[in-house]
Amino acid sequence: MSGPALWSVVGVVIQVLLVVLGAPLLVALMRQVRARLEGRAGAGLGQPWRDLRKQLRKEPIAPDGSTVVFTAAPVVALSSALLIVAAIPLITTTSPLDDVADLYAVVSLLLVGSVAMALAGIDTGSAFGGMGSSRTITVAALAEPTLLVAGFALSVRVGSSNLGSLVEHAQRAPSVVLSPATLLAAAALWIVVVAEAGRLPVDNPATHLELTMIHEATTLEYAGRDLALVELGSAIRLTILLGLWGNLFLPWGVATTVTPGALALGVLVMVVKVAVLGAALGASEVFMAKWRLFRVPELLAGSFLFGVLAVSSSFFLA
Amino acid sequence: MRGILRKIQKVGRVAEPALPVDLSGRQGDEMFGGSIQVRHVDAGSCNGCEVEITSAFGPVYDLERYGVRLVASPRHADVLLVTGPVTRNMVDPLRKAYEAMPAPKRVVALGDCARNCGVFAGGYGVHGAVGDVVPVDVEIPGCPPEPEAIISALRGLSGR
Amino acid sequence: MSPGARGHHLRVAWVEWSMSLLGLALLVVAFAAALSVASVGLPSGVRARTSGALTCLIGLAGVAAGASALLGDSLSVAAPGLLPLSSAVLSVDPLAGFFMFVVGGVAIAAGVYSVGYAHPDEDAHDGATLPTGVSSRTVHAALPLFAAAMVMVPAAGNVTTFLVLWEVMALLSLLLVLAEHRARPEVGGAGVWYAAMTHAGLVAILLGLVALATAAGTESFAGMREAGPGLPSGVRTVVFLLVFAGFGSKAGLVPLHVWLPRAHPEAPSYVSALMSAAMVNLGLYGVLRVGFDLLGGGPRWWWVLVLAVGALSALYGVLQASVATDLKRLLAYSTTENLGLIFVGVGAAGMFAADGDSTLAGLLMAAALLHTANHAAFKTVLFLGAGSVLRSTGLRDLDKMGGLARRMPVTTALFGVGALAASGLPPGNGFVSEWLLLQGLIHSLSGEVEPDVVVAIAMPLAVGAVALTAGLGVVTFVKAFGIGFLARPRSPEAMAASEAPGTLRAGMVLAAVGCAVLAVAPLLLVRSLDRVLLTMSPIGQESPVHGAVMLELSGISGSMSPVLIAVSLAGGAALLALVVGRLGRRQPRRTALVWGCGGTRLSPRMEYTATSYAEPLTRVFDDVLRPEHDVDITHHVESRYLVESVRFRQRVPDRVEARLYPPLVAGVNWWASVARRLQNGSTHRYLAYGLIGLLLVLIVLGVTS
Amino acid sequence: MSTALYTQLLYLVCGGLLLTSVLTLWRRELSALIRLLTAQGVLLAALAALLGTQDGGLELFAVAFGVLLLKAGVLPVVLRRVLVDSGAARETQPLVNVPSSLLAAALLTLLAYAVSRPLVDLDPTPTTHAVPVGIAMVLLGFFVLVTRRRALSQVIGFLLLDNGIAATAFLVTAGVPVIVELAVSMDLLLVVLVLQVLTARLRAAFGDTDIDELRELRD
Repeated sequence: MSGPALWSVVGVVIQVLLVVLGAPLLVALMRQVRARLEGRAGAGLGQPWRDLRKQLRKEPIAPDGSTVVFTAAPVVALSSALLIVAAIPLITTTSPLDDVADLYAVVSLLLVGSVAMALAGIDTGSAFGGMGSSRTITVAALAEPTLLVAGFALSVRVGSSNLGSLVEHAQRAPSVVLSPATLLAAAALWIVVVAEAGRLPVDNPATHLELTMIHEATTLEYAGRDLALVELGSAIRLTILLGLWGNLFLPWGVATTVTPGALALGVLVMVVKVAVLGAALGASEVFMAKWRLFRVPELLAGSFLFGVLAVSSSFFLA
Repeated sequence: MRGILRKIQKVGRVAEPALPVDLSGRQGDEMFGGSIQVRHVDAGSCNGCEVEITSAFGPVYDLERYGVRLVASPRHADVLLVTGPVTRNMVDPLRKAYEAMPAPKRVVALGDCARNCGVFAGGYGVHGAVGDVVPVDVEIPGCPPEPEAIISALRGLSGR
Repeated sequence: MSPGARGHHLRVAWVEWSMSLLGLALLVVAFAAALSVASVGLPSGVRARTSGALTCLIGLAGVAAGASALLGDSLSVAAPGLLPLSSAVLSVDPLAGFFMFVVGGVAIAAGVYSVGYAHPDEDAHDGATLPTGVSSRTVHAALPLFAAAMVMVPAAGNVTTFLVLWEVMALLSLLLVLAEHRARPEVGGAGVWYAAMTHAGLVAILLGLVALATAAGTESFAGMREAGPGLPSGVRTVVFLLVFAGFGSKAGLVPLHVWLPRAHPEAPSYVSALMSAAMVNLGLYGVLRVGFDLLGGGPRWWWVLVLAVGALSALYGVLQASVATDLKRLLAYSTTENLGLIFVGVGAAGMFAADGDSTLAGLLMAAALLHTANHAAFKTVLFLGAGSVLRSTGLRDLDKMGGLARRMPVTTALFGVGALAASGLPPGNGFVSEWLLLQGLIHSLSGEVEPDVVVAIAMPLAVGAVALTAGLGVVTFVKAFGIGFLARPRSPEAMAASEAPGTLRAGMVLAAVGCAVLAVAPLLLVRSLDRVLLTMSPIGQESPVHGAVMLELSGISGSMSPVLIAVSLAGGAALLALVVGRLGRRQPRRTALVWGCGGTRLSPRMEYTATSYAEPLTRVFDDVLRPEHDVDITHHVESRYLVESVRFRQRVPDRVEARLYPPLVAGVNWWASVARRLQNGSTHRYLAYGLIGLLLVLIVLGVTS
Repeated sequence: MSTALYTQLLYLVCGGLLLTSVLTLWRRELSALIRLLTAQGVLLAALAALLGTQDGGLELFAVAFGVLLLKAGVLPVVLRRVLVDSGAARETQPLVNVPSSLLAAALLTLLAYAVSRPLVDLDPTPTTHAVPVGIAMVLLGFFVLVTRRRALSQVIGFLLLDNGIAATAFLVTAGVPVIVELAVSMDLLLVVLVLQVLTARLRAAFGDTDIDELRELRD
């Protein structure tokens, strides 16, 4: 195996390990920020890992009458998330799986995860599961146009919808980052990130009221190691969304060449970016309340508008 | 928004320093390893205990800092936190909640009513103490118990 | 001409035919069709097998013919005097071959499936509610004939042959739709709608093609191909619009889609599969043949129109499908959706062809054709699966289904494959073609030169429409699969379901295998589309997609590898499952009652139903769908303050139909009443008409001469 | 300053104008709308100043100053007073619900792009390239006028319209004479004051500022 190829593989391995180990820490960081703003002490950065360790030791339970779908869903969701992590440019743009890192392919893979959890929600046979499933998948469906149109706006200038080349192009021409098209696309995609990650004001990840849940309601029946997989999966999902957003709109520091130095820098920059974005997201949640479910389409229509504006302004403002 | 910011600045940190607690006499739950999820069941309480639970999880005592979290579903829970004497209508739900939890699991009877029906003993609607319905592992005396008591009991379980 | 000469011609034709595999295959089709007519005499059980076998044979022949045509073999023969007024001309080129291939493939699966559909198989004790009517002689004879007609339609080489085959196809499909009219009264209504729509379409096609033929001075497609591009633009436009309307109604495009959601639920399921996966594609074939081949492309606004209609159909179809609760109605609307997506591709291809951008035109056309094949494959699986459920439980209403996964595991798995493909998610095959389509649209603006206004405005909207369609498609099929097959049964019928018998499973497996092949190795088909594109003169010359395991777009940067996605997904899942399983040896999985907040009496009636599942969407798109609710509350006998029961019913009628068609029907009725006034049965009046007519003729002659 | 930097800033400002305009359709709180309008005034002034840096003359800077004073200073103050008087905090129900009007805004922007294309082709400079923004603002302003009920949000729509006209004028002719701009703005101020009186009267008459109530004056 030749040098560069070997290093690109190493890069991907680092990337996957970094995300898997770091995702729970990101969740912890967001909780911690929030706790501090509320005047609490907070459970500390290690807590999610402690939770996962304990859940892995506990007994999994399948509801009566459920099928293999229920037990397979967390595995499918997690593996699709891991595939995305291995493909997309987080610390390096030179993944051997680069051909999976097409914008639409990644969006669809994210959707595969949501669909798996949605089916699991139905499969539990409880009213909450069905409710959460219906809401999750509806939000995901309405977010789809924004994702693709905003991606369209980004890819118009590059002439490719491959995430790696999007990032590389943005690195080559930094002035592009400050163009109205990019900024509008950034706004649109941020809204989608919030919706897809199930954060406020779309969904409240910390709620205990089943009737207000969107994503949580599909996971109510999971226990033990299944639950661990589900929580790890959603943490990784959040990391993917934030990391991707960060790299598309603040492309600096991502390794385009696979030298050890570049990789190290990539890791460092990635950690900083995701930490800052996560802290911002967590802090912003102190200031908002959850919206009614039927105001969420308003939010998504707005993000779609931003997407269209981004595309059209990439004609006349660039 | 600006108002909230100003408030945050003014209030600052209200959580009191962690209470010294001896984890020597704890119920030996290595396996929870500093993380317990709690499902709370009100089996017929007068809500005095609920008030104390709320303040225990509130910013001042901040029970969450010891890795204790309230959860919505017993499937996610390690500890069943039961308050009040078990009324007739709550016998079945309480049992169901216990069965719904994944092993290993612990039951905490919080407050005198939960331990021995307290002042409600012999009431026509009262079925009995929590112990009569599900196996109790930890009892927190008091009517209602102070947040410190609740915290030290739960820390005993979480081991943090 | 003299009998001798005719015999000579036929002999020549015979020689020409039997030379190539292509000709041979077509002969097989013809003979199988003839046999099926002959097989009417057989006893019922045998008849079912023969009919299925013949359909299957015709399908195989169609696939063979199509494949050989796709590989470059071509055929053109004339059998003079076979039809009145003109000679039957058959000519097969790659474009025709592609559609013969697709239709044939569907016919194979449907043929196998049809054998066991109406009969309890000997081994299994299946207490299925056997559909009546589908075992009648007519149906058994009509099925192979229908398949044969569909295979032959693309092979037609002149207007007369085409129209005759088209009409035969239409009539036979009508016959098959009506198969169960004795069992269920609503079948009749569906038949009437279908007959009306399909013949209105036929009239439009007839007018269009005749206009083209007269303008071109010949009725042979070859001649039209010569003359078509040179015709005056007015004629070309009229022809295109007429033909687009006619074929559009067959392809189920909005607003001419109304027959689909009525005919498909009522027809026997394998007939629905044949119609929805094969016949609608012939509408597409017609548009491609006339628009791109005979007329040689056209002005851009034609294709903008096609694009707009396609996008509208996709959105409206998927919206109706996502709120539908009748499984087969849902699938019918999803056909409108997918044909809409295909026409988005065709329209965009036409636009770029008109602008002379052959790379994008080729890519988009390839995407449209690939999606045609994919849609045929997964729609076959889905309709056959729905048929198995219907046969075993008598249920079409998703609100009453559920829990079938445990009772019909094979059907569930296969339906799942179809649903995955239909929702356009990896690693399904629908994903590949939707990816190609989006690549085509997305790259439309990324040039150095500032894009043209129309393109610049049409493309973002098209992308948005396609994306929303894809998203809602996911909702639709998560609902169809999840609510229909998972969780616990919602009705005694679903409780009593049992697995479908062997031939049904075999039919579904065949179609599912088709999906799988298209999913992992789409290039097998895509590469052979190059010749098809060449037959459409305005479309590009070079092959739009190349690569071996990876789809690489030529001319623009874009690559994606479905195999890689499929393999790494499967591998990752397997690895994770292994690791988790190793962890799990300490703690085996336990089954417990569903957690209902301590609720004591949980019943399947508390599960989410299809209606409640689609409720958020119904609210979001309230202004478009305008659902009809009725809530009736029964109060307690003692007091009005105590509610005994609340009953909620929701219908989502087809608004397009409700708005558009009543005036039309009223107009037709008015015309009919006028016509009735003309004839009251009195002989004298008829003679008087004759006299008036004669006088008019004489007067005209007198004036003109 | 360098042309590249100029273009970048110009486009950023135009993007800001577009953004503030569409946000006017999104937000319901009237106070938020006023804040948006203030921001738009600042951006408009910035636009004028930017153009000034290019053609060098002091005139445009004067215009910029005037615009800043009026649209970011006086008008918002007046509007706030109207808001306080009329007491209506939110646009209760617009005639077209918010998601639909957001989608409509998207279409209007595309339309603006289409219609302004010939204008741009006359002399394609970076400045004229941004003309669609101005036209889009005009269309959006009209849309607000059509679909909003409250008298105050009508005023806001009107101001949006005017900002659009001003922006278009700046972009097409690289600035209108000071006097014209000032005259227009003065008219505006007048209009606003009149409307303030009107809203006061409306509330006195109907206890509400929903202009649909004006229908009652017919009979």
